[in-house]
Amino acid sequence: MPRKQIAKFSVPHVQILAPDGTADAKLDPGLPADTLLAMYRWMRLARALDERMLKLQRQGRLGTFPPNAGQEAISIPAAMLMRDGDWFVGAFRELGGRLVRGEPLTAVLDYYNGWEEGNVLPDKELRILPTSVVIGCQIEHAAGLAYAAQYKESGEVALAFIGDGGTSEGGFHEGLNLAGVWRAPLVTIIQNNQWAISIPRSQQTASETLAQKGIAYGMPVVQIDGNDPLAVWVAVGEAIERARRGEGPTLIEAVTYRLMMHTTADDPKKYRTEDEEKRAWELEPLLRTRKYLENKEIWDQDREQALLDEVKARVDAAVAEFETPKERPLDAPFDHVYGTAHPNIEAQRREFLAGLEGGGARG
Amino acid sequence: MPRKQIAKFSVPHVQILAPDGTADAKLDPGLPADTLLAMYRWMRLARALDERMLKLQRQGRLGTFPPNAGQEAISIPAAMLMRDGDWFVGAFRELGGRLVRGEPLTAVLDYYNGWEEGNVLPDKELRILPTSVVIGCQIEHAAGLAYAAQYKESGEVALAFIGDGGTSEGGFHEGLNLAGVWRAPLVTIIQNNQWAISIPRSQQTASETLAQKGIAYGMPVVQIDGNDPLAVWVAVGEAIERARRGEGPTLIEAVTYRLMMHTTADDPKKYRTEDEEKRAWELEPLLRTRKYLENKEIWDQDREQALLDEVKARVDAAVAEFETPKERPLDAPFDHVYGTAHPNIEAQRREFLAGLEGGGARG
Amino acid sequence: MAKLNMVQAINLALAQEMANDDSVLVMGQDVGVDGGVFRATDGLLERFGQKRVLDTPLAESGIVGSGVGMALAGLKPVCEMQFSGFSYMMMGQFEAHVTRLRARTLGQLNLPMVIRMPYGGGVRALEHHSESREVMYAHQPGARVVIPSGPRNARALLLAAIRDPDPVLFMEPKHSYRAFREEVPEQEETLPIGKAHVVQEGTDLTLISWGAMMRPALKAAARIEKQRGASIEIIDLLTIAPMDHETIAASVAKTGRCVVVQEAPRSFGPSSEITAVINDRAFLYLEAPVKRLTGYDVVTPYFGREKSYLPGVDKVAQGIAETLDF
Amino acid sequence: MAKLNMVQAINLALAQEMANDDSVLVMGQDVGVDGGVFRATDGLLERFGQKRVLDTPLAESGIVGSGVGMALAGLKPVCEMQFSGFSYMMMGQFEAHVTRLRARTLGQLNLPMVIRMPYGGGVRALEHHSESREVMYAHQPGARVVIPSGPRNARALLLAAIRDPDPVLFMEPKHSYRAFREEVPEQEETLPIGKAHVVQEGTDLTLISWGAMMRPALKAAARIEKQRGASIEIIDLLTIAPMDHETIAASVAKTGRCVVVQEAPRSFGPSSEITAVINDRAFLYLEAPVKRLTGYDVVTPYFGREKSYLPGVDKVAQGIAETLDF
Ligand SMILES: Cc1ncc(C[n+]2csc(CCOP(=O)(O)OP(=O)(O)O)c2C)c(N)n1
Ligand SMILES: Cc1ncc(C[n+]2csc(CCOP(=O)(O)OP(=O)(O)O)c2C)c(N)n1
Ligand SMILES: [Mg+2]
Ligand SMILES: [Mg+2]
Repeated sequence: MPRKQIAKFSVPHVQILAPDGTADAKLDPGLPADTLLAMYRWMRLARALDERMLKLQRQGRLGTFPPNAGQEAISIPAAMLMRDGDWFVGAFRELGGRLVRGEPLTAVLDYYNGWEEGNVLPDKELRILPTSVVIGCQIEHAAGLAYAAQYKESGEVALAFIGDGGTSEGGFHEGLNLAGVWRAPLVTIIQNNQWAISIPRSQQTASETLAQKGIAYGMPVVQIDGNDPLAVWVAVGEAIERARRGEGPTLIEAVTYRLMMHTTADDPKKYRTEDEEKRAWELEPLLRTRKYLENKEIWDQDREQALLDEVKARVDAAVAEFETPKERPLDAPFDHVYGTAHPNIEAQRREFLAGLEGGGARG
Repeated sequence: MPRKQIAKFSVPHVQILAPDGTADAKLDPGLPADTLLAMYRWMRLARALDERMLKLQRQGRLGTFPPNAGQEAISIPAAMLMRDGDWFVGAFRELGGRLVRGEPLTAVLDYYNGWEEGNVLPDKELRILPTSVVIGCQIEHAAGLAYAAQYKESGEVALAFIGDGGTSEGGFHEGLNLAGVWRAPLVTIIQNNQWAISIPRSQQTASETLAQKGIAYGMPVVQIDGNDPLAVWVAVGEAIERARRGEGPTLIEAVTYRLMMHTTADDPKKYRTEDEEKRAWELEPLLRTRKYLENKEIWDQDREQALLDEVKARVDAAVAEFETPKERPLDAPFDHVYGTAHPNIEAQRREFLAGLEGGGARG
Repeated sequence: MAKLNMVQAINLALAQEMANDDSVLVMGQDVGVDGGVFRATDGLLERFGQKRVLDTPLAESGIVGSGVGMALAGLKPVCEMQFSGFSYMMMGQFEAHVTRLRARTLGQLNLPMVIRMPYGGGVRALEHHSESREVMYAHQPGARVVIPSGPRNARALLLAAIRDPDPVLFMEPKHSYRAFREEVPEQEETLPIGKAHVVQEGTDLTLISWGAMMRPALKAAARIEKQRGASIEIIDLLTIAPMDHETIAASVAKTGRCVVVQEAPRSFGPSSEITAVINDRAFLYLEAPVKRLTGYDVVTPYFGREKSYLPGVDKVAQGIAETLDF
Repeated sequence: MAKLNMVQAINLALAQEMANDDSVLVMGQDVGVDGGVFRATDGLLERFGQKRVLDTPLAESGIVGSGVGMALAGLKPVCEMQFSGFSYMMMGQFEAHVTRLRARTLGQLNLPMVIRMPYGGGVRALEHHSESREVMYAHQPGARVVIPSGPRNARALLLAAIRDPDPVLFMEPKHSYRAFREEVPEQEETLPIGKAHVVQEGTDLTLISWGAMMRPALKAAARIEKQRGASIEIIDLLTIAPMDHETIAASVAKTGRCVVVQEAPRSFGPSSEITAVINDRAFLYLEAPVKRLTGYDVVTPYFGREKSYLPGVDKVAQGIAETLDF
């Protein structure tokens, strides 16, 4: 059928820092050394916490959690680009970004050990939303946060994350469509780590890229190498600036790999080869960032060792604090059903407390 | 930011029959006269029923319904292209297509007069799904129907419809994504009639076209003039053939206009100008189809009058039958909660019937 | 004081609170130019502009989900679901976030938002426009479900809901939208969320209802009072969840008999909960079983058959009489 | 006969019925290569192939909605929601279609489909992995909600559900998945949907529960029987909706006392419905109020606090004792 073409689209791809640590000179944003070093430091800290959490979990000292290894180069640079007042809206694999924005390590540990206390921030103005376990919802929240920024003409932006799997949910669609219609200051980053538990990217959707899903909402799209912190820096930076200028939302696909199990309850051997994993480890972001820093001669083995010691000490301290027994009233949930006390809830609290005393409620 | 382009897309647009009744000679599919005449006859019948329903509604002889005027050139050619065994999955503005597939006029009238009887087909193998009032759901159903066809290797296809407004629903997204992953034989037609009640197309989504939403699911897309039955014929025909050959789903945007009110409960004067409506009436499909037939010299005023008389007679007969009192047990809903009788439901039926007798249930 | 119907009273509450408080906005399908399919938001766009009166795409989950975001950012969105029958598309957001964000953060975050939606039967509408499913929401911890029964309490409760730091699901009995008018004071007036209203005191029987069913309940009570000289205490629930156990228990402890009138299907309906509360709190006072007059456990019939399925005055009167005679 | 746990029994039912009937297929997130996050569908992909064991994208509404389409086309999909906490994303499909297609077409169309999902607490999981919200489904006319309590009835009920011409929501108490084993006959065995099971006859008190709560209920009953020589009739509800009123009423008419143990939040929970049914059908036999031992009306706490929130043996035993002593 002959036809005239009425709209054309393309999906750009950006990689700046190659796996061997060399940067494309034309594209390299030329970040100051202290920024680069801070970025690498956050990556190391996130990795160290992640590794420790896995150990704690295996020792029965922590609950189920989703390891982040391999995805540090996405949320960390993105979070570093944010300003006070911006909203950080994670899914559940943005450990590094959360730390950058100011979430305490102990909060992360509390959260994954079954305590709501882990969602309580030192200051709510940090504007880090709690983990959205139900996938897709957070994109709708982020659209609303972005609308509110627009409403208040505050110049704030919302930065939201979702996985490759999450793009199939209705909430992704509805949230991005709203942001598009509103031209709201929302930057959405798909962390395409190739897997949604056992479902490979190829079975998640038939689209050639995930970035192109943004075409459906009339927004600029870009696919980047998500193991490349410089590409993330440049693409997210551009998107944030566009959003701040009132030019609307952007969808970014960051291509990466989930190096570890989905959560500690998962066994990837059921569905993928060790060979695939091994190849992915060769592309992982910390390695190439370190090489880049070494090439720039602002890093060496001594400094690396000092950093490893430093992050280990921070993690040790956090774990120690986390494991210090705390006064956490068992009846706290009764305090937070509603903002004002209600007699039904208070009656049930009395019943609950009486049961605890009698040992009844514990079965 | 310099970048390499990794994927390119474009949205084609097709119009064959211009509003003045002239066809693009290169694109005209050259349909046989009897097909063209049958098509026009269906269009006239649908229009006549639609107009009569509006009168009946205004006289209190029918409930609320959504007029179809202006959209006949979409569902009618599409339905004519279907085969036995294919599934017709409408939203609620596909009157003509339903009639083509074999839904009785009386069923339409019953349905809009508050009787489930209107959903009961002469033969369920007609495979016309009941109206899906809840917008978006039907696309998910259609994906499943298409999967089932694939499963059975039956060569059947599913044809689904949705409005421009409906494209914003999560169900549209999830259904089309599934169809894409499955490469299921599904043809989805967006009837872009410019309005979702009072929301104009421009406020529904920021995407330049609705067709391009299919890019998100990796499927071929096309935008057509939905007031042009020849463009519909060609585009839907191609898509159906592709689906039958096992080459997967297609998304078609048919650009049209809702000439009347959203439903009889709506007043478009609240949100659009009469001028806009007047201009739309000039582009409406029956007019241009008639001109095309006249240009081809297979139609004239006498035949037109004869057809008008014929469809009027059919509508008259249907209305008469519809208005003939029928035995419709008030307790029928108790029969169809489950396929097997359940004592709770039977007990409630007795209570209901006793209330009817005592006049109690009627208040 | 003006005589307003319920839609006008709702419109008044919205307009007043938008005028009072810049952070209040309304959003939903057709709430702007069209003024809402029932005209509840009529005139707000002209008065408060596009930024505060948002005509949204068709996306129930998106409307509520983005409303959550706005509320987190300190706005007070009043989200409209065009009909409760489409609200199930946002159940994920409601269950996972609307009801929980406060608890999740031990009170650090809260959601000052309202979700309004028309519900219930009796208006000869298409399928999915007639259901009463308040329990699907009310059962969820953290949910607050409010149902007004008349123009004046609708206005007062909606005002309270918007001002509340927590979310409120505000279900409007569409059958009552234009059914009658009441004096509604221009001056602001609120009613507490979580409190039932004793419409009339009495000693022989407690009659409990809410929403559109209050009308047949009141008529039936008047009829029986006249016929038999019975003294009936009438409770308008107003808030479905959290339910006002005190008012119910105190009343039934006094009367010993109770009839509940509910439009929703019987099984797992609010009247079952009321029965259970009475069982807990007033068992020893009961002189007759609690009578539940309800919709049936059948899929809501289309409007051709609908009327006979709604509890009406005769049915309620008969139920009251039977309970008095038990 | 093999000793199986509940996951294995479910797996057996699926495998057997897929072998019996080519139109049965399973679909959901991770049901294929991974065999399901709880391994309920383990081995099915290898045995029945990709066409019949569909690993789907993340799309609860899409899974159920396309399941509706498949069922309309004569297939028998068994859809898995990975956790009940994510099932609210498909509430629109459930409310509008799963429960209604039969009624909508006066029986011309029907949906032979099953929606399986793990629910309930006690496994130290993340948020949204611990809730019991069966009422949100059970209240909807046309819904059938089945909850097994052990391997053997899980297998038998699932087989019956798949064979049924109507949809069944099959909620699996995940705490019981691996908690204990039972002899499950290799040979096919079904149980009727809609019938409760009298686990043990007794004369002094009726104890009703379902799902994972059956275990503390049974233990508490045994303790009280031993302590006090009381004779307790124990009912395993098995089907939540439509509920087996006959069995409940007959039992309470005999015993005059009833305790219900429920994991779900109290208000508007199944035990409220049971109380109302007893109020209707056995009021004059009641010697004590029906005692509801339930979860609380608080947002489900994270697992740090979860355990104290689940009804346990002591609480049930105490409730039984109090009801006997009333
Ligand atoms: C709505 C919803 N459905 C299902 C799940 C269960 N689940 C948790 S993570 C996950 C896979 C997510 O994949 P992806 O979005 O790619 O994120 P990743 O885990 O790779 O970071 C699933 C299915 C969920 N949390 N929410
Ligand atoms: C899920 C859902 N939300 C809201 C509605 C109410 N409603 C009925 S039709 C309509 C507008 C539909 O617009 P569109 O999809 O463009 O179809 P059209 O009416 O133009 O044919 C709305 C909002 C609905 N039926 N379903
Ligand atoms: Mg992933
Ligand atoms: Mg439209």
